Amino acid sequence: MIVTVREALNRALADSLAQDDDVFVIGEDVAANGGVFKITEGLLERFGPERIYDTPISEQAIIGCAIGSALSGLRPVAEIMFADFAAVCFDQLVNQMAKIRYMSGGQTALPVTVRMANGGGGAFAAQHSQTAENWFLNIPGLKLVAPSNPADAYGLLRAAIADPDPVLFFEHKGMYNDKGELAESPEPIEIGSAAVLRPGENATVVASQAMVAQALKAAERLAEDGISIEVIDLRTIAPLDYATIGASVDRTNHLILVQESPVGGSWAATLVTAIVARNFESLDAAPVVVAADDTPVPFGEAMERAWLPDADSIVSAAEGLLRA
Amino acid sequence: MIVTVREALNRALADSLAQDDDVFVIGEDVAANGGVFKITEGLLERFGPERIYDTPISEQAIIGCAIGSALSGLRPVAEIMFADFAAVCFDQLVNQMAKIRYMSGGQTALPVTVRMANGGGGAFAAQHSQTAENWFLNIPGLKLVAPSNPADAYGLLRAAIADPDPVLFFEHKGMYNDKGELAESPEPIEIGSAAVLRPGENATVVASQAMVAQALKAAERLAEDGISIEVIDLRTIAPLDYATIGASVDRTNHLILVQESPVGGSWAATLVTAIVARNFESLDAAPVVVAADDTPVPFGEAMERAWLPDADSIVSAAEGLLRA
Amino acid sequence: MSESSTARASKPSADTDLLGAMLEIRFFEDHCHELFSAGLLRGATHLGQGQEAVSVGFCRALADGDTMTCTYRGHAATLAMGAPIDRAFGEMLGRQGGLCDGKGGSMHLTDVAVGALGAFGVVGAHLPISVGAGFAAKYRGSGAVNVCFFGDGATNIGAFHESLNFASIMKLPVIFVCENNLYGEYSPIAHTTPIERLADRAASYGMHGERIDGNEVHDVLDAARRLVARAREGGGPALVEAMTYRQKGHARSDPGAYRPAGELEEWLERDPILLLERRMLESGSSQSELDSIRAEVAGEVEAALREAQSWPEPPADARLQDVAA
Amino acid sequence: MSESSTARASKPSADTDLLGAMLEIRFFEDHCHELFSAGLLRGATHLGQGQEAVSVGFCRALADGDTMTCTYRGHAATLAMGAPIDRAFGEMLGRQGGLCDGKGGSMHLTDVAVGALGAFGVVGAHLPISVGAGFAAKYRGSGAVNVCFFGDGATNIGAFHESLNFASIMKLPVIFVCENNLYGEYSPIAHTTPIERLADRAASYGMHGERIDGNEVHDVLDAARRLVARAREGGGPALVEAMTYRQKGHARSDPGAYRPAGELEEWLERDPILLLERRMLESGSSQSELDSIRAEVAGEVEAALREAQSWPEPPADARLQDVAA
Ligand SMILES: Cc1ncc(C[n+]2csc(CCOP(=O)(O)OP(=O)(O)O)c2C)c(N)n1
Ligand SMILES: Cc1ncc(C[n+]2csc(CCOP(=O)(O)OP(=O)(O)O)c2C)c(N)n1
Ligand SMILES: [Mg+2]
Ligand SMILES: [Mg+2]
Repeated sequence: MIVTVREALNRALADSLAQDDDVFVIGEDVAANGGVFKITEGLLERFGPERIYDTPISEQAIIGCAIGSALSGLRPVAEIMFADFAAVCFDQLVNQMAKIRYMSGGQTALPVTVRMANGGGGAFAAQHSQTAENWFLNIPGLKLVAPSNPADAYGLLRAAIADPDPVLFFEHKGMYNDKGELAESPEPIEIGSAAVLRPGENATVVASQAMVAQALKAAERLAEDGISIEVIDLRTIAPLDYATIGASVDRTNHLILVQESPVGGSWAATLVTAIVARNFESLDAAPVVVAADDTPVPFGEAMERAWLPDADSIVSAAEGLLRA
Repeated sequence: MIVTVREALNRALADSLAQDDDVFVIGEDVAANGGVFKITEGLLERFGPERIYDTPISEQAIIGCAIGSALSGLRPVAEIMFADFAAVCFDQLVNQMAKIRYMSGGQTALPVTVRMANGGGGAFAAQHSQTAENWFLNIPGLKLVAPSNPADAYGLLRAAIADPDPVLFFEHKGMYNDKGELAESPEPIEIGSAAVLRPGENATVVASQAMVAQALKAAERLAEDGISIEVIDLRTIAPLDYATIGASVDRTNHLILVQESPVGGSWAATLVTAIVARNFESLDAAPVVVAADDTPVPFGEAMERAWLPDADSIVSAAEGLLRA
Repeated sequence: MSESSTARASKPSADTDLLGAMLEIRFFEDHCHELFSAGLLRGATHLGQGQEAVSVGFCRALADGDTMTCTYRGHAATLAMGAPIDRAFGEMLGRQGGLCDGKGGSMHLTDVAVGALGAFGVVGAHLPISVGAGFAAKYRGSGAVNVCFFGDGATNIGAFHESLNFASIMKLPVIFVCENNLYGEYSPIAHTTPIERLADRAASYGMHGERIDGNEVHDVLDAARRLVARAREGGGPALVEAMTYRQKGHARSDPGAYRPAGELEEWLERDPILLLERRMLESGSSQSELDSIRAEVAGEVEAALREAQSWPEPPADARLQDVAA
Repeated sequence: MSESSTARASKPSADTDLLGAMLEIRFFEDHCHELFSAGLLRGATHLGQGQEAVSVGFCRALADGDTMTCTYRGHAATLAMGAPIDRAFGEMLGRQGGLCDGKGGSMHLTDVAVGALGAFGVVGAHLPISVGAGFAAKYRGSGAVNVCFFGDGATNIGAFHESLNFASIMKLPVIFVCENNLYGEYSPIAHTTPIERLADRAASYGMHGERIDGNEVHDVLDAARRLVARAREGGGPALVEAMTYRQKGHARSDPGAYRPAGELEEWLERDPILLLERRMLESGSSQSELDSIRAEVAGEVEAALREAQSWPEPPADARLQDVAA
């Protein structure tokens, strides 16, 4: 069945709600109007106002409500719309949600899923376009998930909701209409496993979300020049799947990472550090990070397009790396 | 003159206040009681209530007040006490303060200094011990400063206050009583420059704040075994001083980074990525990150001590790296 | 300081001036709506047709040196402060010469030169920043006042609470203007807020609060003059709840399906421009006078748009500037 | 469920029980003070001597299944819920077998088994979490109630505002108990807050608010029973301002130099334990009865401390557990 990412996410929510009465959905305008990005459309009609909740514009209260209800055994799915707004409830996410299990000495599970829309390319400018997943990398206690296609969106969201730990679930706002195959009876997908999308010999390209399509496009073009690229979709930002990526690098001896984020404190920097430590002898050259510029996200079309990495920048990086 | 870090910071504030009427100090209990960490002691008496302000427990309002007054040409120095509390005003710091100059197309400078106390080792547990500087690495538009001794504390705080851009200034709460030399007429120290504290031949150790003393101690011990370590104090977390560190690595061919933070999304990961990219051919082995464990900061004494890197862990890392 | 900003400070607020200012905003936003529908305007576009009297009434009560902050729905307020129309269009279109040289876009119109300190995309985020502007005025003894515009929904976010408390305890010259347009996105305010009069929240801060008719520009102007003068003299902040209505959807192509039948029509009857025109007719203006104001402003706005459309995009490399000094 | 928690739910709240509970907390905290002074207790130590009646009065009004959240100054509330004293000491000391196996310490005493969901170190951070506990009770129709303790200073932080509004619009069974001890750290509440009665802030949320004498344990208990019953029956949340006083400094070795002369002495006269003892004497208890309660509780607390001190530290490797499932 061909569905959009939006449809896959909507179905994952519906299936989780149908399967477990402890699951509920909460966020701004997620009920009566199906969400700003229309991911929760129809859920109110199907599951009723006892399962699907609209809230005031109060992100701290939304996340706190999720935490407190999870402490009481529920399984909340909270939406905070644009991932940039994670900043207004950052304390709840990083100082409370991420640490409660630990500070209590393991007295409690905390099965909270927080969904949010990250990413640029839509002319939403500096406060509505960020890849906020990078804000959470130094916070032990959080799992970070970032799917790039309908099947992963479905499977990972099911897994996130079923997970006993807090999961931040990032949906790229530019990909909601992207289409792909979804099985008739799709299964959850394990959090923490990257996916090899295209096998290759000469270099490993690891990308996430919108950059995956760019990586595949670049691989296609490089193949015409006889360069064989292995493309890996990261899928989970924390914990990183060092095994899959390391094994690939051991074969290709070259690593390129692609992200629509600046380099500082990013998952790419984290991954480079780990792979260099684990697979140093396999590397024929320094890993290359194809990243966004070290600036906020600009509004204007040409500026934003140039800010974002694309297939061209990946092709150049690969050529630079392999012809060095 | 031998002074403590506390005294150096206090003097830097006083000198900046004396020099420029646009400088003011604001924060919780910074006026009447000289601050929880006693850094602002005596400022109210000397400069009066028109320059030194106590506030409600309202970190968003404190930072917003700093931003708005800087937009109006003032030069605020805000304190938010424990760096962990940066989480409750994270939006003001990362979505507003860091981006206003950019979003406005450069219409305005934003000379805000935000002081906060980071770091562990004092049994303050998970919500009062973090090295929160790592939360900001993926946010272009912020300068991050983290001194390790009285002279740097003085010189960098003067520079931060004089800087036209927002600076987050991290003071390690375990180091306020540390002593060191301060010149009679000390000068500002340029933001963005690391300091070589001990020259060496066999490996470069880069550390920040409390880890600098551990690195020096480790270098001392390794010297007894004939291993010569160059110790670099990072001093500025953003922008990183790639030139100084790269030049050192080009000579020593080995790099060790020491931080009291987990690896994910940290400055060490950022630095490894940059140095590997710039100095790959100089590296005889993969850089080693001596980091804290990937957990929140534990309370119990033995657990917290084990969580923190120390001279022992640096010595082991160096031996592992050089004898590999 | 631009021409219109100087004008704003010195000119008597004749009805023709008020009408012209509201029409300028209305036509500006109508053009934005069309541009968006035609695919010529990218990104988010939060329009405020029907709310013009709040911005115009308050900003007309300000003097040079006063400042203003607003939201993503901030075209009206920014223009009312005197930002040049062509440069505002330029910013919407992402052009070089736009107010922010194309870096900010619709949600972040800023013109510091006329006191428009910024438009902010995170709900509530600019209230603390207005506190800072008020703080600076008090610190310097400049007598300046800051006006802070925000929506009804924003009164439920933490930054609102911290800002009003902070401004009150410090007695800062900030007028917090809540434009109660009955909805936050698609949610009626009554669904998210357990009290009816948002102005009553001022009591939590020992602050003066009042509710006004936000569609009667003279009501707005009267309240604004009174409260701005009070703040300027050290009387401290105030919370004003201006009742109004946004005639378009929340953003972009939101059709507003959540509105009860007849609600929009009722409010269209109370359109602030219509109300002022009616009043002007009653006090002696002729329909042809009004028509000619309308035509003149329409022409100016149209010309400004054409001007802005003639500007180039900034070069891609411009993105690398303005991060730091 | 521990013995004392069951007792809490079923026993009539005889004065002896109330007195015992307050003494237990008082002695616990006096020991902590001594341990800290002797260098045997690491980290932050926020004591609440003088505020015991608030915790005891409220927690005695709860039933099994009810829950509580509190602050870093949360020893009293956690013990009042029925957390074992030895395990509470153990946590203060960072021992294995401490409530959190040594991972949390003084600021984070937690005993989920007795409904003590946690103690939180960031001002205001647990109010949203209490909202969630109330939400779960309503979601499940369990009839459970959550009590949320926080300080006067916390009423100025954003999370307070969002939480009360949210709880009110959703009619959640949460009692927000503001322990107004007159200071946030070293700042008198009047320096940071422009209104005198914090309970009045309930009006912003259409919520019931009241101020009570937090040092009269019976006043507290009466209010608590009434409001807990109301919340249990679906009457929604309430804000209670309990007037009280912390007899020690804010934390650690703060000598409280900011107190006006005589203030502490006045409040020591109104010590909640003293007030209850006086009342018991008036209604027929003998001094020797009171003395023997005191001696008995002192012995229990002392024994609990000795017990906890006999426990080992957790092994260093234990730090690697409990991050995730
Ligand atoms: C912190 C935050 N949460 C959510 C949003 C998404 N959002 C944008 S506008 C809006 C509604 C705001 O309503 P109101 O304050 O009444 O202003 P209006 O849009 O009606 O002018 C919301 C929820 C946001 N921008 N920021
Ligand atoms: C967000 C935040 N800001 C500041 C602090 C530092 N701090 C700890 S306790 C305290 C005072 C709190 O006062 P109040 O709410 O009255 O509670 P009390 O300590 O009197 O019980 C402050 C400011 C903090 N823990 N969290
Ligand atoms: Mg609104
Ligand atoms: Mg207090």
